[in-house]
Formats: sequence, structure tokens, C-alpha cells
Amino acid sequence: MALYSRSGRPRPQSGGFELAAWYFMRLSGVALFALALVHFSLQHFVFDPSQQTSTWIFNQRWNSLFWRGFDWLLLMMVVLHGFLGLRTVTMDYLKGGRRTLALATLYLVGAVIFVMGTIVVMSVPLPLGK
Amino acid sequence: MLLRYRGSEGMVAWAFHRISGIAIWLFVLLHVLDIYLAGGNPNVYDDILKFYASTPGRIMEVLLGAALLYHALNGIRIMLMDLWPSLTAYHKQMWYANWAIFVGLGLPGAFIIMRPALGL
Amino acid sequence: MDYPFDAIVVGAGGAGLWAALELAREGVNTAVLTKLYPTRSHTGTAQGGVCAALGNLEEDHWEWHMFDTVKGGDYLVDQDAAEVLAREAIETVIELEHMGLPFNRTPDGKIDQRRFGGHTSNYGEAPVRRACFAADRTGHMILQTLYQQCIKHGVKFFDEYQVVDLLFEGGEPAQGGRAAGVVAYRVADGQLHTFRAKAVLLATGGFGRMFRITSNAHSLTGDGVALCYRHGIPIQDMEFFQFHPTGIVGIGILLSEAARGEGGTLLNDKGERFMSNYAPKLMELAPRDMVSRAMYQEIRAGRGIGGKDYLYLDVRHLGRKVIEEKLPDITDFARIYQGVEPLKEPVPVQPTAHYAMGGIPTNVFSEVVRDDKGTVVPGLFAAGECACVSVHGANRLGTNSLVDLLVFGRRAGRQMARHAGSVERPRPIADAVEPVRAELEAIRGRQAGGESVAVIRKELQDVMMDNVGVYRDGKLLTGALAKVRELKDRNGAVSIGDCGAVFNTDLLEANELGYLLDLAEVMVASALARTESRGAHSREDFPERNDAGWLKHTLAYKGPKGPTLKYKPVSITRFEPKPRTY
Amino acid sequence: MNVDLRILRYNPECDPAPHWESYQVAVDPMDRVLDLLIKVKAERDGSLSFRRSCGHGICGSDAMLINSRNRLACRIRVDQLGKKISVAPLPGLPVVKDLVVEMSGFFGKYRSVKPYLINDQPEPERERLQSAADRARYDDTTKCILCAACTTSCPSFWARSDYVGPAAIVQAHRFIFDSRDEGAAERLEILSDEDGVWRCRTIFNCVDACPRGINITRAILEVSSAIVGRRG
Ligand SMILES: Cc1cc2nc3c(=O)[nH]c(=O)nc-3n(C[C@H](O)[C@H](O)[C@H](O)COP(=O)(O)OP(=O)(O)OC[C@H]3O[C@@H](n4cnc5c(N)ncnc54)[C@H](O)[C@@H]3O)c2cc1C
Ligand code: HEM
Ligand code: SF4
Ligand code: F3S
Ligand code: FES
Repeated sequence: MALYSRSGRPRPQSGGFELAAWYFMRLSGVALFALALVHFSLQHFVFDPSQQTSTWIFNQRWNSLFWRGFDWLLLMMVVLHGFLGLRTVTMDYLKGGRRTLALATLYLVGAVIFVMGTIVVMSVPLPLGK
Repeated sequence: MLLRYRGSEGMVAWAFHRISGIAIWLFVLLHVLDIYLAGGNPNVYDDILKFYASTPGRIMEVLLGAALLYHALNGIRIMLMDLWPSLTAYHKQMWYANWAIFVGLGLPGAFIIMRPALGL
Repeated sequence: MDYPFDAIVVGAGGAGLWAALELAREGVNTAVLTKLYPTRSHTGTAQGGVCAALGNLEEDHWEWHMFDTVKGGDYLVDQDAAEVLAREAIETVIELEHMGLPFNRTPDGKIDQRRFGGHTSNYGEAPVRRACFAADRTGHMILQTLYQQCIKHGVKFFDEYQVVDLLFEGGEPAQGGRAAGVVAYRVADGQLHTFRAKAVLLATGGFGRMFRITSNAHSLTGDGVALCYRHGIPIQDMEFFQFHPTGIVGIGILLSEAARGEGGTLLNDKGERFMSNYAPKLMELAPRDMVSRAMYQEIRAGRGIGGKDYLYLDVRHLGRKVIEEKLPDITDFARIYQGVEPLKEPVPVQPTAHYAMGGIPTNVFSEVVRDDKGTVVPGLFAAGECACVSVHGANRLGTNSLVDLLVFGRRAGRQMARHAGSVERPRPIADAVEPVRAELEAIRGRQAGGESVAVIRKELQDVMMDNVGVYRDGKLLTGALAKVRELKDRNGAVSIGDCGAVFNTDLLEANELGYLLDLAEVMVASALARTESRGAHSREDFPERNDAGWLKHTLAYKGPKGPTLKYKPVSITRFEPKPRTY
Repeated sequence: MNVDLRILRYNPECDPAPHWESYQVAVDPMDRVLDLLIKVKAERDGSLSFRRSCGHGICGSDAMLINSRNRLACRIRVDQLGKKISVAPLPGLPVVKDLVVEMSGFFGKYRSVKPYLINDQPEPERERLQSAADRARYDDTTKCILCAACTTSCPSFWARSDYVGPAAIVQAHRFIFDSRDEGAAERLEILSDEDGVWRCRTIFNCVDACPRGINITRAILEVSSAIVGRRG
């Protein structure tokens, strides 16, 4: 396909990525609406921050596969949704080299966060039955 | 430019959405770090927790909740318009409806979070 | 710079764009020069519709359309041209639909049609639905559609290039010279460029800006017409200028005849439909010259609203649905510019200077002719409001201007393509830009504090409005002629406040004022000479039409001391002149 | 009545940067901002440059930033603005001089969406038929006068001047939803690229700015829905 459209405006190759991103922002938004709001309510209205020590987290809060799965799903959605969102923001306000740099940092941070979060959720032993 | 142009509801809605999105993202960074510590170094985590439970910490959580709630509601508003473009005619009404829900849910929520700090 | 092309179109209104489109289709290397972005052309403001005897809603024939055109023009119309107009109206409107123009539709999906002033069935029997329309933005849609097609066909545009001189090869036109191109001033940076071509079309629109109250755009200053005049080409029928009955009081913004076409009525201070006294059969849908005169009579008789100089246009009875679906823009105008809510109140209106029937004389192939014998200026073409074929005679019917653009714009393009294929491209002319450069530099270089463009323009507009309006007489016209000449003298000392090169609109306005003054002088002189009343030219000292003495076109040549007037006969093929009643 | 009219002046031939000038102008409340500009040019400073033509909101020449919003100068009255009026060129486009901005980029984007009917079928003898309902489908977007008020009011466009912008999408919409047109696929393809419809963040400044009252955001979302519907 021509790099330039009929007249004037340069045509970046799309490859459908923008469509996918737009779509995914919406889907993950719906998912987050449930996940993030439930998570926040649980942490603040059902329990109180003062009781959420690390012991409590491992023994009570994450003492079930369901809640671990739930929080991991949340993490994944947040990282993807937030990452795509920040990508838009970055592309809006930065140009050229600074954009590339910022995006690279963003991807890196996104990956690190995802890995760190996953390690926590997965690696802490389930104190099942204790 | 943003400050020179007098946008109406739609522009404010968008600015808040963007700001809240970035704010939540920043908190998520923090939150993942602290949870990671809960696995790796529980003692440090428990110290951080003290901050969360303190009054400034609780104010931060209220703000976080507000950002999340606003972003969630406005996200729904946007998606409704995406699905039914004719709803754009009512975008301002939908935004005000968001604020009604925001206040309706947010005030009691903020109260619950702040209750320990207020000594109630 | 010197740009070689095969064809040049000056003006990107309806007429220019269609010509350019034909040229592009024929593969002729064409440039369109326009002092505005094409979509800003005044064609876009036309509201009501474009007539073609499609007969989609009731019986209609092009012969009826031709008859109405001839009668509407008070028999000064050249009937061979009117026949071309009425016949080709049909195919051009259909072609526009094929190009994508979003006409309103009838229930069975055809182009919808509405009534319009002076358009009748069976040679004057009753109003007929002939005007094809797209809500009340027909001109907007025509302009957009033609521009779109030009883009599709890759037409080359030079936007914001103001043409300031015409070039000829082999002498001036009167010596048999042929058109060789134009000189254009690039508004963005003040550079002068020459454009050479085998065929040049002038489609620069009207010049209503010489009047105080007008429906015309600020840019309508008659550039093309005045340039022809300055090069010795006569200007035809300038005494005929149409006043549209329903302009917004004080500022002249038009409320289209479509309002009356849909059933709106005109009321005087007593609430009477006074048109019943002037045109009992067609009432408000009589031709514009008659309605405007009727309004003046009512106002003079003290029946203007509150004794003042305006009357009411009433559309309240049409109901919200018709008003909002078929007349949305003009209701909007009344709201914004007058603060009146047409759904609830009648709208105050007064006649507004609207349309130039006269202009550059052409034949039915849109070729410019330079004398009473029809001698063609080779390579020079004109179409649209600046041209005079003449299909409008002494008074144009509503919608017929758009038809004129389509039919004769298309013909111009086709004829230009033929012409361009048969001759060599003119050679570069040495120092072609010098005369006009000197002219512009003279204005630019004058000491500040001379005469002001705005003041002279204002005085011109006042005298033209007050003395050369709907009604004229010898005394008013003589006074006007003296005043216009005085203004021309003073214009020689005009100075401007901007001496820069970039987007110097001050300089361009001074340049345009010169055109307006030339044309005003021609208009007044032509009107003073014509001692009869015909169509839009109403002499109170000569209230009757005089076919024996005046069934002829005026040709005004530039002379050393103002215009020299000559005359040429009217072409009459089918319809002998008859008294004009409606 | 008198108003305080501030104009952001800039003459590239002598000013290093744009600067505000203040003019006290005697006006009638029904005067439009264009009348004030013409008055200032006639009586105060002939070098003031601005575009204008029709004088009644149809040609799209005189869109500018008036009291911090994009408006047509010939369509906004003094009594709608108050005693303090500020006028500046359209935001986000290069300024040529005073209130005149460079429009070629804007028109380039317009041209990029194939703003013309595409239909290669043989033409019928008479008009193509179209039902009133099919005609109504795209009525709103046929009103556009390409004044650029919308595109230059859009924060997404300020941020990324490559964004094709609401005006071009409106023009594409006018054809995509015309039952006689067959070029929808090509246009949707063009508009689904990186600088296409996805850059719209439903901010609605464009709708507020549009002098023709077009529901632009609706048109944009209808186009993005069409893309989603076609691919997804
Ligand atoms: C308010 C209004 C409503 C109308 N409604 C109707 C209607 O309903 N039906 C109807 O039939 N008629 C109507 N008319 C009349 C009709 O619209 C005009 O007569 C017609 O549009 C003129 O078209 P044109 O192509 O000749 O010129 P325009 O559309 O006026 O275009 C002139 C072009 O010439 C260019 N130009 C001028 N001077 C120069 C120069 N020196 N150098 C370069 N370019 C130049 C301009 O930039 C412009 O592109 C209406 C007129 C008005 C004012
Ligand atoms: C709670 C439910 C949520 C919903 C319903 C939601 C919905 C949306 C939607 C629909 C968009 C796209 C907006 C547009 O295209 O204009 C969006 C953007 C965004 N979201 Fe969310 N979101 C949610 C939670 C989150 C969370 C938890 C974060 C933080 C990690 C976040 C960060 C962002 C960011 C940064 C953007 C980009 C903003 C912009 O481009 O202006 N969102 N959100
Ligand atoms: S959509 Fe409205 S604001 Fe945008 S260019 Fe068209 S008319 Fe102007
Ligand atoms: S202002 Fe811009 S973001 Fe979309 S709704 Fe309008 S184009
Ligand atoms: S001058 Fe034409 S839109 Fe304002």
C-alpha cells in the first residue's frame, strides 16, 4: 500500500493495531469496572487497611485460589489497560526521540510490574488447610 | 493551549478522565511494589501499611477511590456512547448523572474510610 | 514566476468549478486561480434551489421554463441562449445528482422540487414545482459537490491568488488580440506571478458590494468584469441589477425566496397580503423586480411596519416541521442576525441588492464577444454571474442563476478544451507584470493620511443604494454619476495603512475598490441613457416599457471620459414580446 | 455602548512574536464581531488582516478564537459576549498574519479521506433513486462548510497535529453513509490508521465549536463503529 494517500496526509501503516487497542481499552474497561471496584471495596469497606498486615494477606485474603486468581486478573488488566492508556498519553505529548524513550521506559516498567506482581501472587505458598 | 481554550463539560470530563487514569496508574505502581515487599520483606511492608492506615494515608486512599470511581463511571459513559452514538446528544446529562452517582456512592465510602481516623 | 498551462480558470464558484471539471475530464492541463479558498465562493450561499423541468411532481416542459425565463427577463433575454438554458438545465441537474449532490427526495425517491418566483406551468398559468433543492442550502451543496469532483479529477488549484490583470497576445482585444493568460497576486506573500494559457475563463462572480444593503459577499467586487472593461471589452446591460425582496433589515442578508416558495406570505402594517394588488395570480411568487417594487410602493404609501421602511415575511402558518426541515438555515439567520423567532413572529424584511444581470458579453459557447456583431475574443471565456449571455435579460428569475452556472460553466469548459486543442500556447510576455506592479506600488507608496478606502467605499455604497436602487429617475442618476466621478478622482489619492507583503488585505481592498468604482460608473451611465422601465430598471420619469426604442442590449465601452454606449439587438426566436402581467 | 476589544496581533515582517492590542470600539449590541474587526480596520489600523467573505456564516472564512472559544466572527453578536471581547487566530495552526492561519494542512487532511462520491456503476438515464430515509441518514454531515473551527478546538489535534481531525471525518461520514456511495471500505481503511478516528477522545469541543450545529462526535463514533463492525 502507498505510503502516501491520494494527496497530502502521510499514511502511517495501521495493521489494525490501533483498532485492537481501542477495542481492548473498552473490553478491559468493562472488566476493570468489576475487578477494580470490587477489589477497592473489599480492601476499604469490608476490611480496613489497618488489619491488612502481610500475615493477614497470606493467611486470610489470599487463602483461596479464587481471590488469588481474581487479583491476578486485576493486575493483568490494570497493567494492560493502564499501559495502553499511558501509551496514548505519551504519544499525544511527546515527539521523536523522547517519545521513543518514554515508550520504552513505559514498556519496561509495565513488564517489571507485571512480573513482580505475578511472582507475589504465585510464589507465596497457599497456606491451605492451616 | 488547554488553559487558553474554554471547553465545556466534555473537555473537563476528558481532562479528569486522563488525570485520574494517570493517577491510578501511579498508585498501581506503588501498590505492586508494596505487595511485592509483602512477599519478600514482610517487615518493611508492615511499616508501609502503617502509613496506609494513618490519617494522611487514608486521605490518599479517599482520593484514590475518587479517581477510580470517577474514571470508572466516565469510562462507562464513553463506552455507552461508543455503542450507541446517538447518545452523544445527551453527553452532558450523562456526565451530570455520573456526578450524582459519584456523590451518592463516594460520600458514604469516604466516610467509611475516614471513620477510624476521625475516631468514630 | 511564470506558470505555463493550457487553460486557466479564474474563480472557483459554481461556474468556474464546473468548467475546470470538464477541462480535467478532457485531460487539459488546467489551473484554477481563486482569491478565496474554493469552498468560500459565494455560490455556497445560494439557498433556494436550481430549476429544471424534470416534472418529478407535476407536468413540466423545458419550453415552459424557457418561456418563464424570457418573460421574467422582460423580453430582453436572448432567446437562443434561454433555450439552451432550459434544455440543458435538465441534464446538468441529473449530472449533479450522479456526482453525489444530496438533493431532497420525493416519497418515491426522486429529486424533490418546490415552487419558485415566476416559474409557471403552461406559459404563465399557475406556479409550478420546478426548483430542485437540498433543504435551503442548494448552492452550498452544488459548490461542495463540484469541488469534490474537482479533487477527484485532480484539478490543480491556486488558492488565494488574486487575479489583477489580463494578458493578451497580438494586441489588445479591440485590435484582434487573443487571450494569453493572467497576472495574479499571491495573497500569502504579495508576489506577482504570470499564468500563461491558451484559454482563459473569467468566473469571478458579481459585484453587489457597490451597494450599502446587499446579500453579496465582501469579496464580490466585480474583478473580472472590470478587468475586461479596462482592456476595452464592452460591458453589457449594466443598468439591470436585481433587488431581492426579502433581505434582513439594515444588513441585507438574504432570506431565500424558498420561504415564499414553501408558502410564506408578505404582509404590510395592516396585516394585508398586499401582493394581491400587484400580481393577483402569482401573489408572492411574482418575479423579484415586481415584488420589490410592490414593497417600495407599500412603504411609500405609509403601510410599512410602523410606518417604517420594511415589511413582514410571515412563515408561522407553515408549521414547525416544514420550517425546520426545509428552511432551517434562513430561520437560523432570522434568529441570529435579527433576534426574531420565525416560528412565533413575522420577520421584518426589505429589498436587498442581489444580482447583476449584466456583465461580460458572451455567446452561447461562453466565448467573450467584443462588439455588437458578436466578434469573439479568441481564447477568452466568461461564465456565471460575471457573464451576460444574456439569459436573464432585464430581470433574473429565482434559481436561474444556478442553472446559468451549471449550463454555461459546463459549456465554457468544453469549448475551452476544444480551443486549447487547436492553438499554440502563447509565448512569455516580457514585463507582463509591470503595469499592475506599478499600479499597486503607487497605492502602497502613497503617504499615509490620504483618502481612505473605507470612506470612499462607504460613500459609493450610499449613493448607489439611494440613487440607483429599485426606483430611479434622471435627477437621481445624474447626481449619482457626478458623485461616482468625484469618488473616482478621490480614489486616485487613496492611501493605505499596511505596506507589508504578507496577507495585505488593505492593498487588495484598495484594488477592489477601483473595480467597483469603474463598474458603478458604467452602471449609472447605462441607466441614465435607458429612458424606459424594463425589468429591474425602473425609471419613474419613464415608467413604461418601450419596445420600439429600447428592445436592445446596452454595450458600454471604456472611453477617455467615461463609458461610451452602443447597443445590440435582442435575439428573439420563439416568443414575441407581450405585456408582462402575473 | 463601548466594548474593550483585544486582538492578538502578529505581523511576521516586523513582530518577533504575537502580542495583544487593545481597542475601545463603539458598538451596537446586535453588531457581530466581524463588524468590529471591519471597523477597527477602517478606522484604527488598516494593517489588521483577517479572512472574511459571505458575512453570514456560510462560507467558513472567519473562524477564530473569540473569548476563548472557536467561533465564526460573522455569527457571534456583541450581546452574546459582553463588554470584554478577545480575538485570536484559530489555535493549533501556524499563524500567517494577525488572525489569518495557514489552512493547507487542514485541506490536505480533507482531501486525504476521498471526499467525493465513489460509484463505478454505469450511470442511469435519470437520477439515482434514494429514499427520504436514506437521504436523512447523512443529512447532518452535509452541512459542513470546512471552517476548521472543530479541528482546531480539539485537544487531540493540538497534541498531535497529524490527527486527521473532526472536519475530515465529518466529510468522510457524509459519503460513507450515503446509500449511493461504494467507497466506504476505502475510507474506513484510511480512517482506521494511527491518526484516524481512534485519536478522538470524545471531548466534544468540536461539537460546541461547530457553527453549523453538526453533531460531529456522533459522526465520528458512527465511523468508528463502522470500522469495528467491519473488522471485529
Ligand atoms: C444570498 C444569495 C442567495 C442566492 N440564492 C440563489 C438561488 O437560490 N438560486 C440561484 O439560482 N441563484 C441564487 N443566487 C445567485 C447565485 O448564487 C450567484 O449568482 C452565483 O452563485 C454566482 O456564481 P459564480 O460561479 O459566478 O461566482 P461566485 O460563486 O461568486 O464565485 C466567484 C469566484 O471568483 C473568485 N474571484 C473573484 N475575483 C477574483 C480575482 N480577482 N482573482 C481570483 N479569483 C477571483 C472568487 O474567489 C470565487 O471563487 C444567490 C445569491 C446570493 C447572494
Ligand atoms: C474501573 C474501571 C475502568 C474503566 C471502566 C475504564 C475505562 C476506560 C476507558 C473506556 C478508557 C478509554 C478512554 C478513551 O478512549 O477516551 C480508559 C482510558 C484510560 N484508563 Fe481506564 N478504565 C478503568 C480503570 C482504569 C485503571 C484502574 C487505570 C489505571 C491503571 C486506568 C487508566 C487509564 C488510562 C491511563 C487511560 C488513558 C486516558 C486517556 O487516553 O486520556 N483505567 N479507561
Ligand atoms: S464540521 Fe462544523 S466546525 Fe467542523 S469544519 Fe465543518 S462546519 Fe466547521
Ligand atoms: S474535540 Fe476532538 S476528541 Fe473527538 S469529540 Fe471532538 S474530535
Ligand atoms: S464571513 Fe463567511 S462564514 Fe463568516
